[in-house]
Amino acid sequence: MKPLNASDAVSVIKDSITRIVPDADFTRLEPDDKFRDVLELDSLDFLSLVELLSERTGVRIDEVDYPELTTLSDATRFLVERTARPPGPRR
Amino acid sequence: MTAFTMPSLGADMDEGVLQEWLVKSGDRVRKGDVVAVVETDKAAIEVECFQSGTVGRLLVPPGTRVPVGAPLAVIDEEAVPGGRAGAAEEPVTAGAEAAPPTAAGPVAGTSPRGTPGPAGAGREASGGHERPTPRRKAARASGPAAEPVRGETRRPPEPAAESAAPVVGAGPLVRHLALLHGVDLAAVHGTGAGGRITRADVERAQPPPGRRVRATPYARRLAHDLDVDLTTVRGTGDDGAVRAADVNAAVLAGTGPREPERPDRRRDSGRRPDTAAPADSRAERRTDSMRRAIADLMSRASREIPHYYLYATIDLAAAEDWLRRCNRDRPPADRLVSAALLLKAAAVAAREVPALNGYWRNDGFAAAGEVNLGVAVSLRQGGLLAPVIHHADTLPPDVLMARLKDLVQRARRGRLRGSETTGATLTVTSLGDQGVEAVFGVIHPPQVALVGFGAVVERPWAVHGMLGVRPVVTATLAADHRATDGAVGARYLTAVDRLLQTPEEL
Amino acid sequence: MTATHTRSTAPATPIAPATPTSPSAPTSPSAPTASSVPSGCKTTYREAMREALREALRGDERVFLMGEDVGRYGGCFGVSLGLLEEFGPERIRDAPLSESGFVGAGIGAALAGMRPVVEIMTVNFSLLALDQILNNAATLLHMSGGQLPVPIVIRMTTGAGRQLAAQHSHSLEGWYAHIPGLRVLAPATLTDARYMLAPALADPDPVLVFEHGSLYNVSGDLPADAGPVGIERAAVRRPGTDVSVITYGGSLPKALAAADDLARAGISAEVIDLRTLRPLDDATIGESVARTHRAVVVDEGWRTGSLAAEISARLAEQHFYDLDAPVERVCSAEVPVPYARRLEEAALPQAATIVTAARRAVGEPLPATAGPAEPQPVDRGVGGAG
Amino acid sequence: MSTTRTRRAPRPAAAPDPRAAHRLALLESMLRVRRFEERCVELYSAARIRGFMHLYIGEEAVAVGVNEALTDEDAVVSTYREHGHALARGVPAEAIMAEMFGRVTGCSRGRGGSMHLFDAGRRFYGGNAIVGGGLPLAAGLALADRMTGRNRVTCCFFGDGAFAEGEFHETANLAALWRLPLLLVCENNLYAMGTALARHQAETDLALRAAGYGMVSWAVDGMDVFAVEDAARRATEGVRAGTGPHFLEMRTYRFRAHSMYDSDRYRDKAEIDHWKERDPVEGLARLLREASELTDEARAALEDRLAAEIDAAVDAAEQAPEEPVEDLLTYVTSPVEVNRP
Repeated sequence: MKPLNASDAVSVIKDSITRIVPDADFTRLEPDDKFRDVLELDSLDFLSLVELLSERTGVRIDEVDYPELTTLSDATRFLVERTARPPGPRR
Repeated sequence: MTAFTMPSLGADMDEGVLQEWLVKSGDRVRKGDVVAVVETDKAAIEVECFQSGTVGRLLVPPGTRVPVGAPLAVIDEEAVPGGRAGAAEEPVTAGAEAAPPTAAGPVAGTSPRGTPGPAGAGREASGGHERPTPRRKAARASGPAAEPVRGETRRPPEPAAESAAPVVGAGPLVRHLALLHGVDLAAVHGTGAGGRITRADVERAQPPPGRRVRATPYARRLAHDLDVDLTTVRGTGDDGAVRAADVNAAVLAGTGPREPERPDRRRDSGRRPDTAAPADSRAERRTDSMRRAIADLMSRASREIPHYYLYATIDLAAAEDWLRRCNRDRPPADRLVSAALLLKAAAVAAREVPALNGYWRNDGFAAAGEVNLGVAVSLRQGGLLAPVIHHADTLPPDVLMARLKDLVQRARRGRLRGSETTGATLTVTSLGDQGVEAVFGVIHPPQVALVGFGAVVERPWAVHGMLGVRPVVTATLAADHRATDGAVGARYLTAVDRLLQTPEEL
Repeated sequence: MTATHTRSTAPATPIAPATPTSPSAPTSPSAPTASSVPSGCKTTYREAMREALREALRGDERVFLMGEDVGRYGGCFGVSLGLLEEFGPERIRDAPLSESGFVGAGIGAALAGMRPVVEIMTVNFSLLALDQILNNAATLLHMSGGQLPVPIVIRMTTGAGRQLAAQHSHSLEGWYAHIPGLRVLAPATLTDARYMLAPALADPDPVLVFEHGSLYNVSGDLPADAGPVGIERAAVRRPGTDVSVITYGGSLPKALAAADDLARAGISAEVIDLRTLRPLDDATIGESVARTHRAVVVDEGWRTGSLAAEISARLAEQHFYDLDAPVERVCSAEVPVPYARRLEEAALPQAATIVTAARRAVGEPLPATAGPAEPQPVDRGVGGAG
Repeated sequence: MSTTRTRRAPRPAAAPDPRAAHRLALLESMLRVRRFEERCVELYSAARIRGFMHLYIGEEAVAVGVNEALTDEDAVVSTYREHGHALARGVPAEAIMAEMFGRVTGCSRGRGGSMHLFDAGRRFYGGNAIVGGGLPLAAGLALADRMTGRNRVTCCFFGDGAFAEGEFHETANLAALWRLPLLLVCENNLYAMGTALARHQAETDLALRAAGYGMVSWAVDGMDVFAVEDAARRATEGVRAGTGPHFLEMRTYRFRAHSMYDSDRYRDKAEIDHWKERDPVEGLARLLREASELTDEARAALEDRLAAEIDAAVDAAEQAPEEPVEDLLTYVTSPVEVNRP
């Protein structure tokens, strides 16, 4: 896992979302919008997003972390913070 | 050197059109090889030459009408001393007919593949008898063919693929066929005399043609209009014939579109607006068609089925706790979502209340022997699919979850298989992620019930006289009053509730 | 015919008044509309036919009825009973058993300005008059460069089902429908029996009317709104969405019965009554099949070279890309119609065979048995959506 | 109708006797048929006329003589050997020739050809190529007259071959049974196509057999136009008087083949020559010349006139337009707006 800066994190998030919602339109998504609502991600989509982000960044994302992944800015901050710290204990 | 002339192919033939050359100058030909296609008033006929040798100049371009007897090409008989540069010779014939030394140079460039050998040589030896005969004719043709070498060099070089290395034991027609059908002659086992590759060998070696799909004309039309690849559609008609319903099902299931999601499709279409338009309009038609299909089905359901509706709000605290515990130690890929539990509960409840699991047909209800759960999946571009999780009641939640994820993903990518779109005995729809609390659905005939789940929300909840905040979900049941009465429906929702209180047993 | 049959009768658009109104047509003083069987009353196919004749005879002095036993006997099948008394032996003319002679005489009389209605006892006997019908009636107009229209109506009984064996039971209307220059009608309902004759008589060209023997006794209420009908269009006797059952004449009641059966199985059959076998109403047939995508053609004629074959061919020509199943034909067995009841029934199209064919067409070849062994594909029309 | 209708020139001044004029008119009428048919042979050989063509040469007296007894109101139903009947009836040679050329000006707009000449205006109902097929039709025409009380005669020509057809017997019975105003004229030329009468009929006295149906009938010398005319007048008088159908057996002979050409294997050359001695046209011409009713000059003038008439018919036919192929299907059924009689 390597540390991400904010801009890397944003692009990882957007890219991951695009994989799930190919025609996601980020121009109408403000940093503080709830992207699950705007982009209509259902629980399975969201789970996929978690999976992707986890894979790509190496960050462990638990269910309790889900509320951190509500807006783009929250999620960015979350990834930047988590990649800066050592990973938590893994199974 | 002799002339290959327009043959008389029938008593009434005076002239013919040289339709196509199957050889080019420099090719080795043998007596009996098919070298050209001539079109008469009656048919296109493959014509053979009567000399063995090397094709010199082609005197007549394709498309020319010439009288019978007119020279079409010059054929230089083999073993003529001073063979032209570039006139490749096959090792087989070289060894058999000509003195090896004269052909030594060209041989180097030929492929040793194939089965040259004594058998081939023996056969070729007989070909040698032909030599004196063409010689006689050559005199006549000497005029037009006076400068075969220069004529040859003036011609633009042929594509290297074929000319570079005439394959052992294959005549011009066979080579032509091979080129036409994309057959690599090197890989073909020749069954002719001396291992010679015959026409039949090439035909056998052809990649199998696309499976001829048995489909009705209307289904074909629909498939074309909706851009569905018929080979991907499972036919339910006579002998597996694809019928319109199958195409519609494929559209609804999202299987079979010829252009499944290509990530770069947008950019692609931007670059090629000519192809973009039809593709887009096809997509629109597909959407229209799905809309129409849904419209038809739902109208029919609404028209024919007397629905009754029940709902129950279910405490999900136990289920959510259980999920949380399960997921805590799992990587995201292995985690469960509450939908999986809800589906499982719905399926097990259906097994318990079989009167809701089956079909209304012929004025009567027929219970299904298994629980195949249709799962309504909304598509981003609009529309709805209901892929089926077969035997959902028997699947452990993990498996159910994996199946659900897989189906939903493939449904949205248009990758469902036919069997995954049919056979549902009960359908579940969940609009919880869209934020609604309850969904009162329309039954999908000939099924007799539809189960709906709303959003999991936190609500004040009294348990044992104590008020607390609990996650709850509103489960709804739309059921066919022809098949069941409200009491049955109530039993079903009660069962769902009960099952969700002991998630670990699901 | 069942009550359903008559109830579902949809009057086609009238194209001609029920009574010829040509100024030269001498009109009898009696009111031409007077009828002893007013609309809305119980009647039979036979009586409806008789009423049509009575109306025509009253309304136009040029009309006369000629045939074997049409007068004193009252008609071989009782259609003209009582007309002799009302109109006299000149206009209700018993003819010797000379089919060619009296059919030809009808043609000549038509050429000379009369409006003959010639009755042939059965279509089998019409073969004795085939020369006159084909070589004269059907060809004179063309052969004379348009000088000689032949306004004759030739009625005959057709079809089997009454154990009359092989020389009284055949359905040869398809042969006549082969012939340009003829119009061929097959009234199958009370309304058509009552009202097809008038436009047939108004047609300047020869019209053949085929009355299926099994229909004469069919009784029911002539619909209250029954009135003049056209002889151009087929009629949708029962609308449906899953399969078009195309038929005419004596097979119509069977087709309607089959449609009832099919409906109970959840299959919605549209039943089309051709009414006019020549010229065929391609538009109505095509419109239906383009909707249902499946066709079952029911024709009591023999399958080979039949009217059903013609319709199937037209569907293949004009609606190939609409077809979602091979066109099904339900025709008579290729056998001279036998006498014995069981054999005769087996030789003819029946409601059950129509049902079977329709089920094949919609892809549900077997009736559902109790409890499907495994779940069937969810829906015939569309699949998959929840 | 009288022969004057078809005459194009004034009567010769040298014939003040009206009966002589009538005789000349008969000659002219027969000669027109003869010359017309001869021209048809030429045109057929030159492939200008195609199809089946049956010539009337030798039988002219029958058509011309019978026609003398008919009025414009009467109807004629004929056979496929009907050029003579049509010409005698007054159908213009030009319309017949154009028909055989397949032109739009033909009397059937080119749709009938030699065997199907029609002229509704002249009540000439063809032109029937089914042996016996015209008989029931004629009975119907007569029936209509009877039912409507019109005092008209329908005259039906048919050959001895028709005696083998059921339609003759059905019609004879019907006509007699219903006392129809029908004149049945059997042109007994001794051959049903190529089969001699005695080889196709057990009883060859046709008049006798017709009498068996209960109608007045007798045999007539069909090579004698006066005999034919006389018989036809007497028969039509009977018909008009309401005594029912009459039957005339015209004993005649065709000099040429059944159709255009045949091998004549079925009859002797001597037989043909024998009958040619009784040529009705030349016989009458000889008679008139002997009676000084026809000079050689007048005969020549008549021949010239007829030749010119037929030339004009051929010219007109050749120049006449053909029906456009787009109109192929017209007249299969009546146009919607049809002027019904």
